[in-house]
Amino acid sequence: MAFLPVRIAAERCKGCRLCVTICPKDVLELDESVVNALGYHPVRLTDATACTSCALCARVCPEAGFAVFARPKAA
Amino acid sequence: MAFLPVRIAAERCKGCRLCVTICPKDVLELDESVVNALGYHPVRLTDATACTSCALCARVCPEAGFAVFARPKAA
Amino acid sequence: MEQGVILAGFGGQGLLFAGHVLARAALAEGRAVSWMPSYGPEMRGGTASCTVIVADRPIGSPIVDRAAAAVVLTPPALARFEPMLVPGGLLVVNETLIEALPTRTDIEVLGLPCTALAREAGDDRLVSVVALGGLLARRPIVERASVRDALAELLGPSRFEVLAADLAALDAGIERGLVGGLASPAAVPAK
Amino acid sequence: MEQGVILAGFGGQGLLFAGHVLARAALAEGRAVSWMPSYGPEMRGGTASCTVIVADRPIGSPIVDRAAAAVVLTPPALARFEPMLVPGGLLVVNETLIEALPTRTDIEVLGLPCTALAREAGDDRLVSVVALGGLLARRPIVERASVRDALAELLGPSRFEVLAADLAALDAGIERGLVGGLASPAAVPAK
Amino acid sequence: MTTLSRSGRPAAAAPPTLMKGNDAMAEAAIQAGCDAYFGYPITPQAELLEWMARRMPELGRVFVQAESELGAINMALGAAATGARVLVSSSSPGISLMAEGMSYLAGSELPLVLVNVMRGGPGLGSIGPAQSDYFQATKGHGHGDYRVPVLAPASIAEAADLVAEAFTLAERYRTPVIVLVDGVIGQAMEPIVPDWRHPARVPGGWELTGAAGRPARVVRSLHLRPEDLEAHNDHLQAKFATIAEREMRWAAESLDDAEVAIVAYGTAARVARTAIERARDDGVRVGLFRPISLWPFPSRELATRVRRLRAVVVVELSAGQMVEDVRLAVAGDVPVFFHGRTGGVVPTPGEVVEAVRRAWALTAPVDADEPDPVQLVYG
Amino acid sequence: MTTLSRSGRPAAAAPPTLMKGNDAMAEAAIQAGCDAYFGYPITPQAELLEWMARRMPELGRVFVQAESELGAINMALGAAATGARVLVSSSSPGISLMAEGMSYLAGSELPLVLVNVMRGGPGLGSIGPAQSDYFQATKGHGHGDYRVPVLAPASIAEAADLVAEAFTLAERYRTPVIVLVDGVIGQAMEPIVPDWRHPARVPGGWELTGAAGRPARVVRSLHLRPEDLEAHNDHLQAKFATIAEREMRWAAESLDDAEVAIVAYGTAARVARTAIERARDDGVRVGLFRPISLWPFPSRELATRVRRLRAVVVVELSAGQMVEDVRLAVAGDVPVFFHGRTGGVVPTPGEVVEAVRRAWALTAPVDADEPDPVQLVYG
Amino acid sequence: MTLETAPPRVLYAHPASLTDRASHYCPGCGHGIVHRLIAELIDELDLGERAIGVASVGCSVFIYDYLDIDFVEAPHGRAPAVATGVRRLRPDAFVFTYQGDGDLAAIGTAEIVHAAARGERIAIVFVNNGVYGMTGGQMAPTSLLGQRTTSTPAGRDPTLAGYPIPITEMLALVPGVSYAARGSVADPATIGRTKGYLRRAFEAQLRGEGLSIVEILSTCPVGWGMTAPEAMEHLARVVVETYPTGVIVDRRQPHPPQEA
Amino acid sequence: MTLETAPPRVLYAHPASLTDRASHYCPGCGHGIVHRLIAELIDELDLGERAIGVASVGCSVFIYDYLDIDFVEAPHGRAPAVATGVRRLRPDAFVFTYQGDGDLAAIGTAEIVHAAARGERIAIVFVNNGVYGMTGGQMAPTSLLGQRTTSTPAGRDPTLAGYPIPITEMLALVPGVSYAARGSVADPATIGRTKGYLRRAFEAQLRGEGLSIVEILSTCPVGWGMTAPEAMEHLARVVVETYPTGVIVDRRQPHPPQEA
Ligand SMILES: Cc1ncc(C[n+]2csc(CCOP(=O)(O)OP(=O)(O)O)c2C)c(N)n1
Ligand SMILES: Cc1ncc(C[n+]2csc(CCOP(=O)(O)OP(=O)(O)O)c2C)c(N)n1
Ligand code: SF4
Ligand code: SF4
Ligand code: SF4
Ligand code: SF4
Ligand code: SF4
Ligand code: SF4
Ligand SMILES: [Mg+2]
Ligand SMILES: [Mg+2]
Repeated sequence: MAFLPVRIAAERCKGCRLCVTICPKDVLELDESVVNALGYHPVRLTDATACTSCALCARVCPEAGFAVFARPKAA
Repeated sequence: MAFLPVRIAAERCKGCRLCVTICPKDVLELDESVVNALGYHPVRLTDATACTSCALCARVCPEAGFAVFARPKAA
Repeated sequence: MEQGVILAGFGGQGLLFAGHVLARAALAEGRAVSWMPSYGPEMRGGTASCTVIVADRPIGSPIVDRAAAAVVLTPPALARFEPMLVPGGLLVVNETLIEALPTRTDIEVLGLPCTALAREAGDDRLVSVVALGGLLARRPIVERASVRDALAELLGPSRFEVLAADLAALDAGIERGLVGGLASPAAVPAK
Repeated sequence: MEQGVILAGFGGQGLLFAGHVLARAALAEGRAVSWMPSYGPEMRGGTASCTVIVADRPIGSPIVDRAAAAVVLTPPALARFEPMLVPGGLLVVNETLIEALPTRTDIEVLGLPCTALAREAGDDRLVSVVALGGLLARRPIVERASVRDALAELLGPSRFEVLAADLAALDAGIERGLVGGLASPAAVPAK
Repeated sequence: MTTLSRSGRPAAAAPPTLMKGNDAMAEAAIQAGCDAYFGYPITPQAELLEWMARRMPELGRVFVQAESELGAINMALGAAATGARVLVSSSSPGISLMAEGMSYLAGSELPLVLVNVMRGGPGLGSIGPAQSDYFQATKGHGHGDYRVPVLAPASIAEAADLVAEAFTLAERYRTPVIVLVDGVIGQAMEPIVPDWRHPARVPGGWELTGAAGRPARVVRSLHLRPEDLEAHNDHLQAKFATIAEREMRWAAESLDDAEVAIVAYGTAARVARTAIERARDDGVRVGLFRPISLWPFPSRELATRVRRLRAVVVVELSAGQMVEDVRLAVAGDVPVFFHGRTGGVVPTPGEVVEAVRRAWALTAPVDADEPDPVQLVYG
Repeated sequence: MTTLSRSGRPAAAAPPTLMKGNDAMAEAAIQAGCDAYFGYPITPQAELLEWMARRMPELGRVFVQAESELGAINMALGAAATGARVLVSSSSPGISLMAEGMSYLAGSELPLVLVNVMRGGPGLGSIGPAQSDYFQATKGHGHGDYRVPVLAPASIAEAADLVAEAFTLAERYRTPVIVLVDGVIGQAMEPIVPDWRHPARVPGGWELTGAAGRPARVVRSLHLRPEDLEAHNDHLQAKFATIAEREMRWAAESLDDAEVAIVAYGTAARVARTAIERARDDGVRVGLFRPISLWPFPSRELATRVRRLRAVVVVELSAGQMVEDVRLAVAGDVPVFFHGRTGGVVPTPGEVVEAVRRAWALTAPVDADEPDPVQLVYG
Repeated sequence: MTLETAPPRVLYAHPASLTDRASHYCPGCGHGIVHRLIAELIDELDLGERAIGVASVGCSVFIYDYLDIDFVEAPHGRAPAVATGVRRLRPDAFVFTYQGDGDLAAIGTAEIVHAAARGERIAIVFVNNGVYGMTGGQMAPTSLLGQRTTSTPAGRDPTLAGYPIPITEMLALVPGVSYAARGSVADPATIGRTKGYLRRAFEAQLRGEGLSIVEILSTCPVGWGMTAPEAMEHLARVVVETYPTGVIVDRRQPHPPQEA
Repeated sequence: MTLETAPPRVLYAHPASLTDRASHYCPGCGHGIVHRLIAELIDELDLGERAIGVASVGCSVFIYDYLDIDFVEAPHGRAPAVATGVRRLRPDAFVFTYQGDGDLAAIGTAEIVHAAARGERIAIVFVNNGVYGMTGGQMAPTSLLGQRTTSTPAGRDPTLAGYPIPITEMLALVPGVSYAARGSVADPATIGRTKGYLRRAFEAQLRGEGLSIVEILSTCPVGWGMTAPEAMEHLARVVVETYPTGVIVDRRQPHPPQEA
């Protein structure tokens, strides 16, 4: 589906897992299939529908890697 | 009379008057007639009999200029 | 005869360790050696590299401007160190992380999926040991036995499994180094 | 013509001030001048001195090894500065504090009870101004008027009595300097 | 400390007035538009700080007595980063504590004027006048490849002028500048005609004001990548070369007919003057070459003027520091002698005359026809 | 930092082992009987401190990580005053902060060994290897007239030896001694045969122990009366003269048939060696003069060896500092060229060969008969 | 990437004054979080055009690469002195320092104590991660008792290496300090509270009050030898035992309602 | 001079460890009194043969001319660091510093704070006379608000020059400090009490306890522009208002009766 509650700056992600650990919905994980230019496996959102846009991930991310959006009424 | 309750190192005295001020018996004064090698008028004991050997002068003197003796029973 | 070897990539890829292993192995074989790391915060997160020189007589500059061989585990490392190879020098390229191809045609290039092989051997961080194996397959600067002893010495007596994993990684590198890889850029389909 | 004058004694005897007065007076008369004090903790309690140079052309060294005149208010000052006088130089000696006599016979000596005269003028610390008066009596380096103006300027408008006392001390020194004192060591009963 | 230098009277009123060196340098800085002063008390410099403590607040300018010389030089670094005209003063031990800060200022290309009223060292030493921080000021103070212009006045009037000049150099080249004097110049009083200099400001464009309507600026000395730092160093070295080319300062006195040249700066040069008069009275033709900028050292000018002389005598209030630069300059073309006193002792004119005589005697020309002036004198 | 240098194994076990320069210098100090270490972390010296942090407590000796370099050098001053063998280490910016302390140590005549693992400057600069603190170490660091022996090893094995040697000099002459290395020597690993040196202690008689059964002692640098301080300075100068006479150290390599001499120390000398081989392969006869003691600088030895050569090329990891001492030494007898890199960049052998060629070409003999080697090479 | 036609409401966006270049910090380093909080406040208080930051020497020296405002780089430990110079010459600027615990509590002790004593109108962001991160994880004055670091391999022993220093409490004794608090980056809630402390500290300066300081307990996963999540756990459970969080002193003058 | 044949009992004699050379101090300077107290304690505690003093830079730098024990001279402010070096190498010595307020509370802030944090086994005699005496009476960090000095001719203005610093109270917060007190030389009684503080501070070290410090309020008649008696009056009436005397912290372990 098209709506993405969180946008992640994967190129800046260092795979520290702080967001993964804090996410109450457990919908963040490191993408082992990718190594970004910094040499890390970046985080990816596994389930956009489950994400509640609580923005806890954004608050803990040391790289300020998240933008979080409210789920439109429409959806 | 021969007994001297306080001995003063006049050569070290700087005429600061701390002892003069503190002496409860008022028996210390600067000897204006003398200038010691340091260029100061040294203190002198004006009345040995009145001195009570309380040693307050010794306690305040920054030059540690005093030796204080107990008045012999004899005297 | 003096051989300068550069190992370069990200911090955390075990490059300094692999270089140290090579240097110890050479020392054990009675050669003159020097090991020079990149150091300081630049190692943190960013790039890391070290230079190992193995020679038969006292070593002059511990820093080389002409390398006999280089291991590059990342794209920046490839860009920076490919030019430093002497003609005919060996370039070991970590194909897992590097898509771009070396541009020089006067050098020998060995492409290995180092990271992949390392993971097979049990730990991403063995990537440098894999690459070292590949390098030794093409440039037998030191005996495998010396490398094994150096690994054993550096890891210390207590760490069997680690040693096992390292040796597995080393052998994987040697094996693939002997057979696989690109013989030379010529052999690669031009993009 | 360049005249170096040294004023020396204890701290607290107003020597630097007296030297400053002399320098200002000379400046007012259009002469070249320099004033150099002894400085720092040594002034505290201990000795103090200053050197004033008055000349008709730019002054070289602000520190003299040959003084035309010296005022010594204490025994240590006498010992230290007597040797620095040029032959025929003037030595003003504060007889109140100095019993010892100058040893040189090639200089002019003026003995004054400076401290005593100062006390008469109202304050022990005027001793240097008294000595300055004596010095000027024998070596009219500057006019009394210039000295008076310098005093007035340095003390500032508001301090009449102080100025009066200083002038009294100055004149006492000049007066006694013109008449009294030892013409020369020869005139002194040898001890 | 004297009445005058404490008096509230603005020192800028003509006619010539008598001023203490420390006071004159302070007032000169104020008149030159000094925006801020940071310092820490130390003899024989304290009066400079005290003058600023009184005057700067009067003028609504910045005066801070720092907790230490480290504090002072780093407050100055911050103030300089805003493009302000900043003065710092201290004496030898305090200057040593500023070594790191000066290296940062030079690396960050920040203008600053630092006055060092030198006293006897090493260590706590004495408080007497000395010139034993020459090496430090001109060569090795802080770490890294940098140089700092060093100006050395020989009179109180010149000290005042050079403080103003120092601000100009500091801004023109975005560099710290040291005004190097000894305790005599700091403590003595001499007449000074208060025709103060008011150097124009050099437009900046780099100073920190808050990034309003322009990209953010960073004042820094860190360049972690060696290539970057080398590029920065190349830029600095080019600047130093320009300074060395353009900003040499010196004075030559009675050298035209001289056979021996004294090379001296500051108070040593004053003593030399008296010595030269005496020597000439005795028929010994001596002249004076006085470096005013110690870095850049006027090597070329010195060499051209003394190369053909019989001898050079360097006089310092030190065990021999500037003498190295003199030797570098003349590169063996003329014998270089040295006379120095240390620890706060000032050489007397008599001593210097003696030193000149010795040099003269030791360099007696083999040519027997030429009358030996030493003979003339003693004969 | 490597596994080995952290391993608990006593490094003193033969056969040759691979050691990091920082670790080797630390262990060498321990083996030399170092009683106390005081330091503060800084790259590229940190491993030396860490080695001491582990080893000294094991041995019941003193290790203190100070609150700053100021703290470290002054703790060292106190420890040295008790007659102990004391080591302090840091890198460029931290060394700058020790300027006052070093001046005090020198003035108080206290033995100390200070290791400076130089990095690029000025200011925060970079952490790359550099030799840009030469002026500071050999001339102007602290205030006042003092000099400090400076030893500059060109290999890790030599670094270990010179640390031990430094303790001997420090005690023999009651002076601080600087061991000056660049980041390469601090960070590289090379084989070192652990035949550690254990220098004998020089009997004191001045150290503070508590005034039991003897008059009280005072360790000081203050001599308020200028005459006293001058006497003290005369004593120090005499000592420096003795050191200058007796303690020059240098190495000459392939100079016998050389036409050009490279003068370099530390890592620059290592690079020069490789360059010399290459140049000689090309038929250019080059040799190396390597000062090991930077102060006293081996001027005499250098001059006698290179005076008659065609050219001298000074190579430094700096913008040109030792080159001044080289010029002073040869006093114009031979053309002196310079090649330097700054900011943490290490000159390559190739560059040095080029610099030598250039020097050679520029000094081509007028005599046309002699074949020009530059021609030979390019022809 | 494509979004709904009606652009969704933004709940959290990258702060404008925070550049989007990748940081040089190790994975999970707390500095990045603190940088973000400062950036958010610079945006919220509209300080971007009057802020002058003073960077210190430590891993955070490159803060000027991440905050898009004027910066000056101070020598190690001297940031409060440098900030004093900036402050005195730029009365209208917003001046703050960003310092690590080695920088502020060790080599910079004299400078911070006297900036406080002078009541300099500056804000201090003091990031306490209990080690010297940049130089390789050596002991800091703030390291915990028993903490293993590269310079206390056997753990910090008070008889040899002394005690953790309560520097912020010490500074709070000085009348020149208008506000002092200690926060942490241990979890979202604490991070939120910490941002509140920072806001009050910044506002104190904007209202002309004396020096304000916020100590922020942070992590150095690499220096601690832990993963980032482990380090956060350690921070929340262990570190706070020695360094309790909360407001330490508040001497700010009472203020207009809109402030409350 | 001639005395009675039967020599009279001595009520007060010149301390043995105090030399009898004339001091270089100004008339009425409090340093002389503090020197005497230290000498008395060195005699009473029999420390003459194990004491190593650390002199600091200030008017008291010449203390080694007056106390007949081993001394080392520290650079300005660094006495606690120097004492640390001495202490670590001489575990059996009695080590103390003698520092003025400029020396300890200004330039030496970092050194005293960290000697305290390390709990160094040293005693600190801290003579606070509220000015920089030696350099001519400039403001010290301890100068009173409004105090006229040669560097605050209009009186110390907190908005420009900050507030008097309660450094001893700050140090007392550090666990490494075993004992901290503030005394004065204002009058014989206070001098007696101050000697008691010094005794406890010295004994703390002798029993292996951490750093002990006694701040002693003293006079600088010259720097204050007062006569010596006026200065003592000022000390007793005015200075104590800002610097209350008494024990500030006492962390010494309980001890055997003979100590009480
Ligand atoms: C004068 C000086 N000494 C030492 C250093 C080396 N150094 C760089 S950062 C640092 C300490 C960093 O620790 P901290 O302040 O806690 O910052 P962190 O890296 O932990 O965030 C040190 C000692 C230096 N650059 N300058
Ligand atoms: C590095 C350094 N800075 C400054 C000085 C000058 N100085 C000497 S004593 C002193 C301060 C004295 O004040 P304090 O410590 O209070 O001692 P007091 O004389 O008042 O007893 C200063 C600043 C110095 N000697 N060294
Ligand atoms: S917004 Fe909340 S639920 Fe969605 S990813 Fe982030 S932490 Fe998980
Ligand atoms: S917290 Fe940020 S840096 Fe860490 S893993 Fe998540 S997105 Fe990546
Ligand atoms: S002992 Fe007492 S009474 Fe006697 S002189 Fe001294 S103070 Fe006065
Ligand atoms: S107290 Fe001491 S110095 Fe002062 S006047 Fe009395 S005897 Fe003299
Ligand atoms: S070393 Fe520590 S403080 Fe520095 S960046 Fe890495 S985690 Fe952060
Ligand atoms: S200046 Fe002050 S402290 Fe110094 S000796 Fe004189 S009175 Fe004492
Ligand atoms: Mg930290
Ligand atoms: Mg004081």
